[in-house]
Amino acid sequence: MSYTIDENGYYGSYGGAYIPEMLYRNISQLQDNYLKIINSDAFQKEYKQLLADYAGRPSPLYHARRLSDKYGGKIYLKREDLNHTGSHKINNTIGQILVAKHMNKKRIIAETGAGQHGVATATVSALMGLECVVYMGALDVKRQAPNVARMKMLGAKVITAHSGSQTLKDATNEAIRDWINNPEDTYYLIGSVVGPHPYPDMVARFQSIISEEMQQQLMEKEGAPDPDRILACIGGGSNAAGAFYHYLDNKKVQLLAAEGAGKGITSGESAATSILGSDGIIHGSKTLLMQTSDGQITEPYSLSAGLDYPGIGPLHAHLIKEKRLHVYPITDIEALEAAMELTTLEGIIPALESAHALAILPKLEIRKDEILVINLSGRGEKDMDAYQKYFTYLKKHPKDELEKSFLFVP
Amino acid sequence: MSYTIDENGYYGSYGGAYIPEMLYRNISQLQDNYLKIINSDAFQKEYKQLLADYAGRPSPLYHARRLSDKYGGKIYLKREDLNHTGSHKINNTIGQILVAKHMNKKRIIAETGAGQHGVATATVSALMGLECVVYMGALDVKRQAPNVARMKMLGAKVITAHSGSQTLKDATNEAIRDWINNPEDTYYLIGSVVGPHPYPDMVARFQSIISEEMQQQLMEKEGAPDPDRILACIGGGSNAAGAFYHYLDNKKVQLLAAEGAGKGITSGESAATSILGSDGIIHGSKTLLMQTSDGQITEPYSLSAGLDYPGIGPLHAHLIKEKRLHVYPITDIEALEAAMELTTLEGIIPALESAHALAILPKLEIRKDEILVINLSGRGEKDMDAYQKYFTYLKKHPKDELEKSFLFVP
Amino acid sequence: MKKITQILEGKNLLSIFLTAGFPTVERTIEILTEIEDYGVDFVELGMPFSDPLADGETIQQSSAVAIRNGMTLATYFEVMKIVRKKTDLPVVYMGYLNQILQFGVEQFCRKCNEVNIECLIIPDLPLEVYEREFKTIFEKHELLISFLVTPTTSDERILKIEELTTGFMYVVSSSSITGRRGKITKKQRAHYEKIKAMKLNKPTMIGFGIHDKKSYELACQYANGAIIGSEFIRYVAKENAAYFLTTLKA
Amino acid sequence: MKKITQILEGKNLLSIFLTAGFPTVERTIEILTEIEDYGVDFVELGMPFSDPLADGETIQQSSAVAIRNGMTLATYFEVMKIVRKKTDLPVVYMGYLNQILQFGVEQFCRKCNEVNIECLIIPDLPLEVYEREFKTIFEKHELLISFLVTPTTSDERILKIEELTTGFMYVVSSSSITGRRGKITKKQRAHYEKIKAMKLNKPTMIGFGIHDKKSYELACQYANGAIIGSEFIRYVAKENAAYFLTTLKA
Ligand SMILES: Cc1ncc(COP(=O)(O)O)c(C=O)c1O
Ligand SMILES: Cc1ncc(COP(=O)(O)O)c(C=O)c1O
Repeated sequence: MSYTIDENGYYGSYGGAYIPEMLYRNISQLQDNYLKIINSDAFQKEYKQLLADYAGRPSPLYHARRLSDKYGGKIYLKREDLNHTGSHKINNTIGQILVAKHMNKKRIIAETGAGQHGVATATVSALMGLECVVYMGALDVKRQAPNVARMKMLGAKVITAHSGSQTLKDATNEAIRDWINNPEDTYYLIGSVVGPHPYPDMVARFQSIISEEMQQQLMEKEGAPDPDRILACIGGGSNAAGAFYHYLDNKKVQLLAAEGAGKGITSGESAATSILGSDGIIHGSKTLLMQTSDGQITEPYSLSAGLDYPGIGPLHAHLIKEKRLHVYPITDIEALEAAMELTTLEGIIPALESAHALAILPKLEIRKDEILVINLSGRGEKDMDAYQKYFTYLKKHPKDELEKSFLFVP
Repeated sequence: MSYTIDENGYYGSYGGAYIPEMLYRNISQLQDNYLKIINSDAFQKEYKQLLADYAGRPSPLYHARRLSDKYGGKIYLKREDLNHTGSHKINNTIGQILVAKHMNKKRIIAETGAGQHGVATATVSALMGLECVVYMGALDVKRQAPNVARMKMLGAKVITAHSGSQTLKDATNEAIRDWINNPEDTYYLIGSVVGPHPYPDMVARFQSIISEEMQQQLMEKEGAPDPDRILACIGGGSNAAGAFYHYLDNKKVQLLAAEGAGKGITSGESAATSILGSDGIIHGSKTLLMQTSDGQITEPYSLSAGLDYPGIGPLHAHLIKEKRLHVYPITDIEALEAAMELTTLEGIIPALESAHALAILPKLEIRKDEILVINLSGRGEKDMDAYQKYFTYLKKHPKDELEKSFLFVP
Repeated sequence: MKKITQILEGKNLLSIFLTAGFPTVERTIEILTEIEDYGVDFVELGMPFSDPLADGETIQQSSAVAIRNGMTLATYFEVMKIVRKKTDLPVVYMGYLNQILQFGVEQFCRKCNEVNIECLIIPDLPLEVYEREFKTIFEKHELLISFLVTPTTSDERILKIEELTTGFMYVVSSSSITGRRGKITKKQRAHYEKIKAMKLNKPTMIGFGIHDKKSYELACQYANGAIIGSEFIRYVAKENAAYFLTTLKA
Repeated sequence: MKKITQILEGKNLLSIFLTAGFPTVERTIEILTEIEDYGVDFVELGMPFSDPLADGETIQQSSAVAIRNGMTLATYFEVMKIVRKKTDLPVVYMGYLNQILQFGVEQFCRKCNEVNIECLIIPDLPLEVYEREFKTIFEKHELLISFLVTPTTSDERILKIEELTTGFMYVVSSSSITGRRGKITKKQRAHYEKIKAMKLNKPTMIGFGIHDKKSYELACQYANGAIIGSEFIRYVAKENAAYFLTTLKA
């Protein structure tokens, strides 16, 4: 069993490149060249240097004592929240902007949900002096306003997608359409392990620095590179892919992921792809996705813009099928609670996405001598609005424990 | 000539502890014990570990190529913006919270201007499970709203100071009054190199990690530990003190600082202490401060909440007197322009405070082979409101070059 | 020989694209039964998809309306059944791959046979995947397939597409999604000329951006005919489709 | 012997604190000239400061008003000049160090002598700095000095303060800034008792939080008298100061 892509870009039966002919040339150029480019010494040198000096890597592996005291075991947080621009997304955008430069592209486009990938893309575009256009769903423009302001200041043009659920899925559609319309000079800088081959593999490679560092850091701190479990959230799945990457073939390490269950998996308002999804094609990739019996893609819901996506990367679909990965659906409220908890116990305000990974903890039985690593994919500044609203709600309704999920309107 | 304090806590003629008797016991306890505590092995181990794993140190020394291309020389940015909570302030709060714990204090109070010190204090208080109260001027509560939300989520109580100019000076007054009212269990965690001895020295020591790392990083990158010039902004002066610390006695390294000139040094609305100030006493320390001929402290003004302070740390007053430090008054508009420039050239949105340091660049003649280090004290998320307003203003008034400082109303 | 194949031997062909279920299911049936009278040689009947990657706003919006009207693949075939009672106008199926997969490829093919759909266009089914996974089954059910050729398609690849094409080669007029209007540019014309000069062995139809008599006639000089999609739908929306068709060959 | 020194030998002394220039300069002059008639033994006349660290809201606000009224150290001495034409009531200077530094210490001392200010309270001038830098010059000008003693002041330090005190020992009633109201607590009483038990060789006055007859009389049991500050200012603000003073010794 292997968890790497085959020569056609499939993880088992998932992946591939289901793209219209208009994208064929760009995609096949990328397929043919990405490994050559990123494995070159010149590339690796520049990439590693920017990761270190610009993005601030390595990100620390922090032993969260008070969180460990509460849940048992020894809980480490992989601090992607400390990266430049505030999330793991920068690992990938630094990689891909260098690929774009190697391919002589002059214009960068991207989709974004939480805005973190948009900010990270606008950031590296500014760094390289390239034009940048970011597509973002209208709902996300509203709920992640601080990131919209950042993108604009960075010189990016932010185009609002008004179709569908006005979230990440629709922003991605618009970005793909832009690429169709601009086949010559434009590079599409995808933000997660989704989309047509080679994106899932390329993005996973750029994010694999997370588990590469984890191995070294655990070696230093614990004398052995393997934790017992790794926890991460999954929107498209890039931070999880990065956190799992070097452990995929190492079965002793359990892999756990959180997905956005919104108001609950039976509520009709969720983004719990692993449970509600079935095989299909979304954004050029065969994978698990939420869809009607007739094959229309369902409009997802999660309070967390970065998880509000009806699909999942093909690697993760494969891992789930092979039972290598266990996925926990996490509701909005569970995530909000977990965010509050990390904040008051450890003084770290997590991104709402990352809070989903934290919210797995209360669902686990943890042995005393166990080592867990939670990939803290981003910081929570962009989510202060939602946090403040929940905070205010809790102050007013301290007793409504069971009703919260219905009563709290963000 | 020496730039360290004497046995009474003075840098030359500046410093000391001009405090009411009500604070005597607490201050003298601190004076008698701080060096013993912070020089102990146990303390250093915990401090260094938290700096690394929690705050994310070392902060990178980033060679800003496009900025260097524009201004000449080789410009490095010391990336304090990448620290946990987004500025250099965390270096000091980690140090002092450990001091507070060693002294068995249960309650932490702090003043804050930009909110970065307040957030950093609320953060370490949460980490240690200690009660935290932060005083903040009413104007700053308004203009740095994102940080107020963060402090509250971190469990801190934010108390608005309505007196005076409703800024940092007044918040500091209120914090000192709180300490007078709570002499037993409370630790006053000052955020800059200001206040009565031993605070200026203690805070400078905790921030000195900045120049300690700079020496090592320059050694690695340039083969020699000394830059030609170091640039930093000064509110109270802690990030500058940290950036200068290990170079103070090394005269080959020029030290440059920026202070908030608001609408201009002759406008009556500024915080340019080095130019407009004279010797006096503020917040328990003899130093340079802006005051009337009658000894009333002037209400300062800078768009940047962190620089909006009528005093300056006694170390800096001494360095200025000894001509070891050259200070540049930087107007709001100059700082805003510098912030826009760094953002679009390097993909880094600086804090408005740090932007003042960047704004020194156009005022310098820079030799080609020169090495400059700019201490990028914090990130700009907290300032997006001001940046957006300026951005919008510029779009509407592209021609008003000379009039900007009068017409732009933040 | 299939009827569509016969027709594709002709010249100055006029084909229109229509979103099934837009603006209503009834209207789709009406249009399909009447359209032959307006000189339309064959129709591409689009199965509406929630996320049509290659389509511009007009088709996106017509698809959203059609889905809201309850259009499913099952309904699609019901519509065709009714239509087939009245006309044997050639209808080409156009739709994204996901819905075919959900419906089941085998069953999809059988249903196409039942309602005499002879040819398919599946924009997100690339040549290579077709060859590897779908060719055999489509051939078994005698379903023809048409592939897109775009300005970015290399000559080598055009030849490969020619080889695999069993319906017609859908020459995409410019590098863009559907629905762009505006004059046909020099660049587009060069693209037309290049395709013509290749003297391909399969019928060619030019589509994307054909929106009036002029652009239609120009396309006909270089290919067997042209396909009008978004513009036709705009007229359908305005309830003015019949008038529009009369202007094309006037 | 200075007049203030004579008075401080007494018992049940009543002193009030007044912000110079509050609510107006004229009113300050009036109060100072009339107050002896209400049984006040001496006055602390506060020089308003922009940033009075040890003071609560009442004194902060009265200071802000006074500064707005144009009160400067020069005006302060002018006020005293006028007052001195009508009364030789002992007036203690109370103010923060910064203003004295700006005015010039020498000149400040001379001015105090001119208007017969015999004693100083400078809350942010610590004992050690006084000894090192100010003792000689104050002594040269025969200015007395009073230091604060708080509940957190150690016994050893109290003895040192006793030694350096030339005016009186200002016993701060509780660990707090000025202006707190509320009943005198057990803890405060214990602090009073401790101070009394030390049988100090210098006069003592209790201040901070003394706000009515009861708290005043209690303080008098343990010290030479008491100082009323914020509460007096509140009554001044309400133009009811005379009435308030009559209630204290009624
Ligand atoms: C902080 C953070 N975490 C996680 C995600 C989800 O993306 P992915 O699953 O690709 O890591 C996002 C997406 O925006 C994000 O901003
Ligand atoms: C980012 C940043 N830089 C600089 C300062 C100024 O403080 P200091 O002069 O102590 O470094 C502040 C204060 O809030 C700040 O937040």
